[in-house]
Amino acid sequence: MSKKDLKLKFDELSSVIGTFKGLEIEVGRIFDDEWEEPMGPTPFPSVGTLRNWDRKLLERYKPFYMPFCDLCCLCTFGKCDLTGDKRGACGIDMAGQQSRIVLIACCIGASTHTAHARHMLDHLLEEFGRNAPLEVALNTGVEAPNIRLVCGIRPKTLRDLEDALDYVETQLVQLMAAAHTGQEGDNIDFESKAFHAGMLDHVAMEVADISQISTLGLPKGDPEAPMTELGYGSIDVSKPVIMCIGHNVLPSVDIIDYLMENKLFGEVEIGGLCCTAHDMSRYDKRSKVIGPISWQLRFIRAGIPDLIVVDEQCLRTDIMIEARKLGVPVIATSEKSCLGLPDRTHDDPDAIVRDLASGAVDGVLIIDPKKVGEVTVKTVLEVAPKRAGKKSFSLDELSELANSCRLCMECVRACPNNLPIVEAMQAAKEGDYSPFAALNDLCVGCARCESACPVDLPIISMITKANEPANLLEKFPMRVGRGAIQDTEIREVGQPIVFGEIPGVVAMVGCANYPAGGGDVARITEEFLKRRFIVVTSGCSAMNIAMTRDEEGLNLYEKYSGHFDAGGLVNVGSCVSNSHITGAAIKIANIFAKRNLRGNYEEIADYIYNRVGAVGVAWGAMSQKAASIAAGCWRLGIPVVVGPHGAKYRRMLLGRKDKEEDWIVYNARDGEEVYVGPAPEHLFYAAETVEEAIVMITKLTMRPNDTAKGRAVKLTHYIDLYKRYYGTMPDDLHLYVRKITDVPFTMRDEIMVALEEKDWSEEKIAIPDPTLLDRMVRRRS
Amino acid sequence: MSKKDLKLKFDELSSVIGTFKGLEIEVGRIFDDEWEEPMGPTPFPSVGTLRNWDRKLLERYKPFYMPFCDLCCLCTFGKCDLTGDKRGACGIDMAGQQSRIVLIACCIGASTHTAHARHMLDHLLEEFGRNAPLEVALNTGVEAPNIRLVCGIRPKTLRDLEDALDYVETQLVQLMAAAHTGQEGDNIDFESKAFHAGMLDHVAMEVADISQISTLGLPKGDPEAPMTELGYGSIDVSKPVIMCIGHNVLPSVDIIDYLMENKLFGEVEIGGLCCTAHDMSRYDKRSKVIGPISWQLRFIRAGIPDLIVVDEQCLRTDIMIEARKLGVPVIATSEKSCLGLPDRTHDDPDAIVRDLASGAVDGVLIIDPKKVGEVTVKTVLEVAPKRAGKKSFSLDELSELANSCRLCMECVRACPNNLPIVEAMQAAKEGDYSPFAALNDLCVGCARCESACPVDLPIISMITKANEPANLLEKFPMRVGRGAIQDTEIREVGQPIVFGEIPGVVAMVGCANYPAGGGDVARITEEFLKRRFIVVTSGCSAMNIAMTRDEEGLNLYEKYSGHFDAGGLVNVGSCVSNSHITGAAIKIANIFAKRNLRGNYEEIADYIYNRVGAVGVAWGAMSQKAASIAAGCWRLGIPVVVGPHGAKYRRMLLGRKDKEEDWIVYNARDGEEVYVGPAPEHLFYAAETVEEAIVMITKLTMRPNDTAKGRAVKLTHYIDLYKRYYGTMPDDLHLYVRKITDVPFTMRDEIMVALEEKDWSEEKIAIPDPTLLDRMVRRRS
Amino acid sequence: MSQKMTLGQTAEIAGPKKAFIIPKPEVVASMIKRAKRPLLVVGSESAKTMTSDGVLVDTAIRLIGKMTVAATGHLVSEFLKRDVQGVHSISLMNLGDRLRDPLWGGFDGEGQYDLVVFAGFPYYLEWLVLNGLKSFAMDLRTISLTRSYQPNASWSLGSMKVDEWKEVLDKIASTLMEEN
Amino acid sequence: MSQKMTLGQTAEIAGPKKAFIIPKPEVVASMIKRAKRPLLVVGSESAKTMTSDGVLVDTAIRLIGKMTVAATGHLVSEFLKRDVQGVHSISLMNLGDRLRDPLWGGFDGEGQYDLVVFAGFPYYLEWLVLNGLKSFAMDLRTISLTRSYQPNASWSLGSMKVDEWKEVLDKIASTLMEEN
Ligand code: SF4
Ligand code: SF4
Ligand code: SF4
Ligand code: SF4
Ligand code: SF4
Ligand code: SF4
Ligand code: SF4
Ligand code: SF4
Repeated sequence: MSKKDLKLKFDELSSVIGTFKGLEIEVGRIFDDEWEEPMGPTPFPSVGTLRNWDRKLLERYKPFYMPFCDLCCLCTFGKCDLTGDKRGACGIDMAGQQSRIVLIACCIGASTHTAHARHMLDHLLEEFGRNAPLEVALNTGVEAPNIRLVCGIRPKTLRDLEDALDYVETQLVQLMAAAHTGQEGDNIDFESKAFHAGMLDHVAMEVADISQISTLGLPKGDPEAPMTELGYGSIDVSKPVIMCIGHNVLPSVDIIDYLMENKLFGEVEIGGLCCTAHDMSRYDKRSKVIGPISWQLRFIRAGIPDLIVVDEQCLRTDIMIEARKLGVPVIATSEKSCLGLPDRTHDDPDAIVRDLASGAVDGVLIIDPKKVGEVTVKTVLEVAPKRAGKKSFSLDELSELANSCRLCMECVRACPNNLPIVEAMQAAKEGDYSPFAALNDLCVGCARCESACPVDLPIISMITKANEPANLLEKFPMRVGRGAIQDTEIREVGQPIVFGEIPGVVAMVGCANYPAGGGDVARITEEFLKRRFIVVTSGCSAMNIAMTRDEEGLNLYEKYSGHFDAGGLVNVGSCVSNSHITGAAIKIANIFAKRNLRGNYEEIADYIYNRVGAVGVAWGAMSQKAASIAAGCWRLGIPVVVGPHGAKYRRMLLGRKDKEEDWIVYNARDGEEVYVGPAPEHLFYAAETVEEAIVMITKLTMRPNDTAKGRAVKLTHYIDLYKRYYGTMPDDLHLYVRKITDVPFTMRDEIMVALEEKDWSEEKIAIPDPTLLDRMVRRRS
Repeated sequence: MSKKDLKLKFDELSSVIGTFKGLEIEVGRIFDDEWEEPMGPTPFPSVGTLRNWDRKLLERYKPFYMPFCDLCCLCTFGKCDLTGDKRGACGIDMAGQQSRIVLIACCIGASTHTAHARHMLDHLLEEFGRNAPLEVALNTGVEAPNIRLVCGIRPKTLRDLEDALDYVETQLVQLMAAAHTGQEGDNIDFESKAFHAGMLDHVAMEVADISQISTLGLPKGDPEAPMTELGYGSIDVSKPVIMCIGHNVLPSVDIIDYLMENKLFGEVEIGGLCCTAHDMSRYDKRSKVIGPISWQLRFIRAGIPDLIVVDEQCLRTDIMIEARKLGVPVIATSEKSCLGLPDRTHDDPDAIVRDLASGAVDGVLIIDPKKVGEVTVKTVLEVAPKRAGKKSFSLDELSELANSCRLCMECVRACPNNLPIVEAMQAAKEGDYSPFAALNDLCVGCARCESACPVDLPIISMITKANEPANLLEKFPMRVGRGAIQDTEIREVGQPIVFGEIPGVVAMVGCANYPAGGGDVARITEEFLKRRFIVVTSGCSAMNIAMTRDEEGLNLYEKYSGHFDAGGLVNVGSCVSNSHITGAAIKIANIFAKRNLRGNYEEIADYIYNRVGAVGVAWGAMSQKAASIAAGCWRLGIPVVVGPHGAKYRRMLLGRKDKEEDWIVYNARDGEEVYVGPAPEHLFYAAETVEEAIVMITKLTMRPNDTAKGRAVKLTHYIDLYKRYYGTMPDDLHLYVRKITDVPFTMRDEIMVALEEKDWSEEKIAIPDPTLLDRMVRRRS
Repeated sequence: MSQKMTLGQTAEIAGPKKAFIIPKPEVVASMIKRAKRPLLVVGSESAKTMTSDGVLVDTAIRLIGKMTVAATGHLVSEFLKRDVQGVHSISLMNLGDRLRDPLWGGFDGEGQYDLVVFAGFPYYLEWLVLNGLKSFAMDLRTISLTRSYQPNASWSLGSMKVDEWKEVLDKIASTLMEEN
Repeated sequence: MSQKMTLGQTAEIAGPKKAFIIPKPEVVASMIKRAKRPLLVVGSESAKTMTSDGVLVDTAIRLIGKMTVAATGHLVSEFLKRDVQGVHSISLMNLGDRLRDPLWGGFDGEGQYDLVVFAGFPYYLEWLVLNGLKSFAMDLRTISLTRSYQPNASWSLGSMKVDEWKEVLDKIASTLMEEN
């Protein structure tokens, strides 16, 4: 009934509030008296609590709006034209409207993880009890850095996580409310609210991931987490194939358990797409990872799955149509994604199996994961033999199909990346399928081309078919998501990161909406691994990283260790594991620098911003979740770089390195306000090319607190990469070389020439104990 | 820290879960063992719990989508063209996308009230304590029908309301999550989720209103609630004028309290706009109601307010710009609407007053209502004398202004109602201001015309000025919001309503986005009052109803009683008071028909749908709140009629009276499935004209359970109105006359002719004990 | 610097599918003539929209017989006031709902219409209903005779001045009245 | 039945303010000539976009001296490979951000540009940046030389075939090269 159902019964209870007889009370929260850390100033911050901090950041990094639409249609006063200096009927202007949409997107994103966390937690509480301990990572005391920091509580059991979620839900509703027509009037306030949503998102993700890690036996921060297999080739198509798509592993866990209990694991293949795949492989490395979101259609079209189980988030909404075409039954398992299917949660499993296997229904909704497990396995065993041999068309038919192409270009116009589909059609007409095959790596699998095609050509199937031989061999190792970073690892790398000797922590995260294929993600990753940055990764990006091999046939997971250390490639796991990435930054401030975490958001964010050279990279960022995850990074002072499609997030947060007055900090030692140079230059940045991105990421790792040695290391990488890609020296070195000791020795001469051209002198840029917070000044001079 | 801060200390506690020493626990909930009503099947329903019920309704009332945009731009895969049979990059189609936007709108709407309720409740808990009793209405035991029905709990104190809000917040986050890119794939499932949001909204509204009624001394369901004054003319401009805009009365309460405590009430005028005005007048009838949302700009432009206090919701987002122009300081009081102002919550009040009065700052943000009270009053007393004499331009200047008009028509194109602004300009050039004055009643005050004008003519000011003499005299009585309907009233009218002898309950609610002025609302209202329907009203509509007088100078509040009875005009109050309207319908099922409420949603909705002739009318519905309020009505089986702008809500829920198979119900007496005719014909309906609306509202009051006498009464009104406006007999009488006894005696002949034309016969339409729920069948024949 | 919209309200921005502009009145007339089941729908503003026949209601009256005529809102009363029978009364919402149903029998039970001509509506309301039909009644052809461009119709008049519009309308009606 | 968009990607639907279509190449040339501080910005696709000069980079090189030339992404390397100096390197985001600042001094510190010509970008990215400038740099005139219509510029080419576009581009460059 109530979600908090632990009751105590008393015959008589006397307390400060009076005497009660025959009373039942429910325990809301058992307080933890043992945490010696004093409470910081902002536990459970409300919408406005951190507004001043946000405004400091947004003053430096002013939003540059690129409206994705000129109109607003959110209420019946509209549509309103907001171009130029026009205002809507509610009084809003273009900047306000764009930031309002950003807020809505971030709320949807954060809600998605929060709802996921709530569902996960409710289920695990039921299964494992309120007092199931949180065991998140080996050698780790700081189990939940985001929760400690934001909420000011230290969760010890599953139950304690409810406090964090209650808070997040309350705040998200406040934020959604602020998006109502006619209310907030200031775009910077909307941006601040979007930051708030982002911060909440990291708390929610943390709840989701640490609860599943603690109870389901996922790796506990193990750098040597096992390898799993990824790709079409990893699936043994001679067995019945279950394909699980989505982001919530619970139904898949019960499928795996059912397979185990019934000793069927060897008989049935189970593979996942998107984050469910990550979490399945964390649960059992024998489950296969098929690929990122962009592979959904291709994999289905290839005719491989015999049954599809969908949970939530990042599903194609047309999955029923695709599955129907191929006679593949679908089991939906989440109230959030019912797909119009009949709710069979309360039916007899065998009756459901019968209906699915006979084709009497093409899909069912089953909310109970246990029942999903049983029905899925039983159904696939019945369905697979019947489907055997069902194939898509042959290569010969491909040219026939191509022959019906009218060369009308509608497909190319609809393609988000303008891929040369028509050229491929023309070649295919003449039997040359290589141009089609070449599209395989570039296509994001969105099917807009097919939708636009007047003769309904199955363009994705054609691409897949043309590349079939290569596809079927595709099989790559990937280290399964390890979860959090251990406290001991933080202790080791804290100093080199803060002093700049490890040049930076680069987080390769986010979706698969790449401008030119997933290979770019592997390319960026390798560049930084070779340079001994720490690279952390998650989600679709972690998969795409696996999918490139070097000449020796090795991929990056094989070549680099899974340790959170220089040159380590750390797959944390699914989207919700992103909380461990911000968590690591927070832990550096806490464990290495001994800053208090508890309800102490501003100080920690100020620390990270000025000292920890972490940069997020979401090259194919697509979703509202990516928007809110990024917003959570910004509030913590972590810049984020996205690919060109990321400009559709409607605004970038850009610093002006040419404005000296924008880069003043307090010196915490004496309160003096000093110029520290434009580091980091931007907070949110869309790069036009991979090369531009690599150089910008490198530059964004610079922080005011870098030691001379650290700055020199960072400048070395920056200059080296800039020269390689731009063919010349950067023109802003005078903003980053503070003292002569910052100059990398090997590049001394050319740097000095560049500096002289800019009238550089040593006095301009300070190396203080930097802070944006007046109150962090220890002593006034 | 935690919002639930009642702690109990124990030296030692032994319980089922173990023995604790030195423990502090927080009481989550004290269970109510006394409620003898058994728990129904669906307490705290989750997203999918009532899906089957929704699908029954949506099967009858299929959404007819009218896309407000052909594209989707919600993620970086977009924009996607969704016209025709195209799908977006996530696989969504046009119906899915439109319903997804509807879901987002309803979530924003419900979040707005939920956030409001949370803010209100947190504040009142702090002020009045957890155990403050809920005293909602005189002669009333069912204090919270929506909460009882949905949550299955019976709240007794403020604290109990938190359980309801916790639940609503959790669910809203689930719903927002479902709007994420690539997930739900079925438009009917999106619609069902929108219904869920609507249901949650009514719970949240109820929390907000019953908590303020119980603690702040608002009228407790008093039919004789006092009259207040409404209109420009109600303000004594010789005094300093405070204008409060928004929807959350807390800051205004503290302003009034401060005025009282300092014996200043007579010295200062305080007036409100929008729902804050309602709630201020409920708190103290001496505070004035200026008008609905559409009057914001006009009233400010008239130069009347000396200080503006804004809280939340339905503010113009350009309020700072308008206030700045006139040198009127602004105090923002909500984290949801910070307007970019400096946060002075923690500053010395006198320092703030000094800065505002001197003009050093043009506005401040103060989150603490007490401090708002003090600062507001002190500031207005300082500011008003300085502003004295500040006027807008004179009538002469009006023609000068008009002279600079280029007659370019941009304003008319931008005007949502295509008002003849250019004609007014032309006349004004020649000194005839009457066409301008005539716009006063038609203009919704949106300022889109001004925004579009290339020479920046202050068109709204010109309209206001031309009508100034009339405006300044405008002063109307309005009965202040009485809150809930008393149980005793329900007991009296339950039977006549269910049997159809009171022809219907018409709820005139919602915003002021009228197609042709607010007079239409008064006109509709009077039509139904004259016919002895019960008319309930709230929000902006309740104000517009006040603003029309008959030849004797009386308005409807003067002519009709405030009783919930035939011919009564019941102003329930502000937007959150809308929960009392659904509450009344629920109470009819409970108190009159003795159906259990507790967690028994489907049965009660089924009851209301088949028996209670209630219709919601939101002639000027504008906002996301209106969308979710309406959705809450639909799920309860209450149809809603909107004005033509309401079509921008993107879809109507339309029945097909020509399809007999759509109107089959179970007869609860014997389980037989019988045809009952298309009653009510539609669930959501946009009327093109007022006349069409009046007739449709009348028709929608018909329900399958009407007695012959009741149906005859309803048909009388329907036919009478139809003939008056359409000039002929309705052509669908054969669908509504079940037996000859249904035929109104006075119209017998012409009806029989009409029926004969349609081959009507008595056997076709049944009069069962109607239900859509299989399980309500008592005995199978 | 940039081009302003010159075509009606700013709300009219349409999506990728946009109405053809009717090149000349005769084209409308011949589309109607060629249609198997053409329907003219006149809206609530028809009683106050001036045409060369008086108001739009009067123009619609001329066309009865050439096509099925329906009136929305309570507009049928205007026809009845003029003692004109044979005009079907249906609300705009009900009409939109039925036009998207391929199985609807029409007013005479003979089947769905293949061409629907709209006139006399508030701009935004027509815009919305036409957009519902554009996506959900893809086989239906729609013509808007509104004085401002209606992008969501299959065919629309361009925006024009009052007098010009009156002429165009008259020409359409006259052409229709001619023997084939 | 209805008209299809024929102008580039479906994403291009613009709002109420829409680019004028450049009637002929000479118009662009003369706008540039008349501008006080014209800027040409070439984007990352300029290295693989064929023109009559080779690729777009080569065409841009012809124009150095006639206007300030900037290259975004890492495109400057293409100029340096050809031993061409004098091209400014700036990222597209930084450029957009500075163009909306009336106080920006430009590459030479002499003040904001009054006319910016864009070429060589991914369609959607140019669309977005131009839309940022449309609303937030209202005094700036922008010209898009992309082969598909760019509605958010002040002036844009209409969509055209590759060969036609090459000619138009060449004509613009040639006209600019002529003595005034
Ligand atoms: S924001 Fe997107 S959905 Fe809205 S009008 Fe623009 S393109 Fe259409
Ligand atoms: S904001 Fe989005 S949904 Fe609204 S009109 Fe624009 S594109 Fe359409
Ligand atoms: S929210 Fe504002 S800008 Fe948007 S449609 Fe409504 S009135 Fe217009
Ligand atoms: S599926 Fe691939 S080829 Fe088709 S539009 Fe999408 S990205 Fe382009
Ligand atoms: S849209 Fe279809 S027919 Fe047209 S070019 Fe593309 S594949 Fe060929
Ligand atoms: S949510 Fe779907 S339809 Fe909308 S922009 Fe993204 S991919 Fe396209
Ligand atoms: S303010 Fe009045 S006249 Fe101006 S556009 Fe709005 S409704 Fe029309
Ligand atoms: S937009 Fe301004 S100038 Fe143009 S007609 Fe209207 S009032 Fe006159």
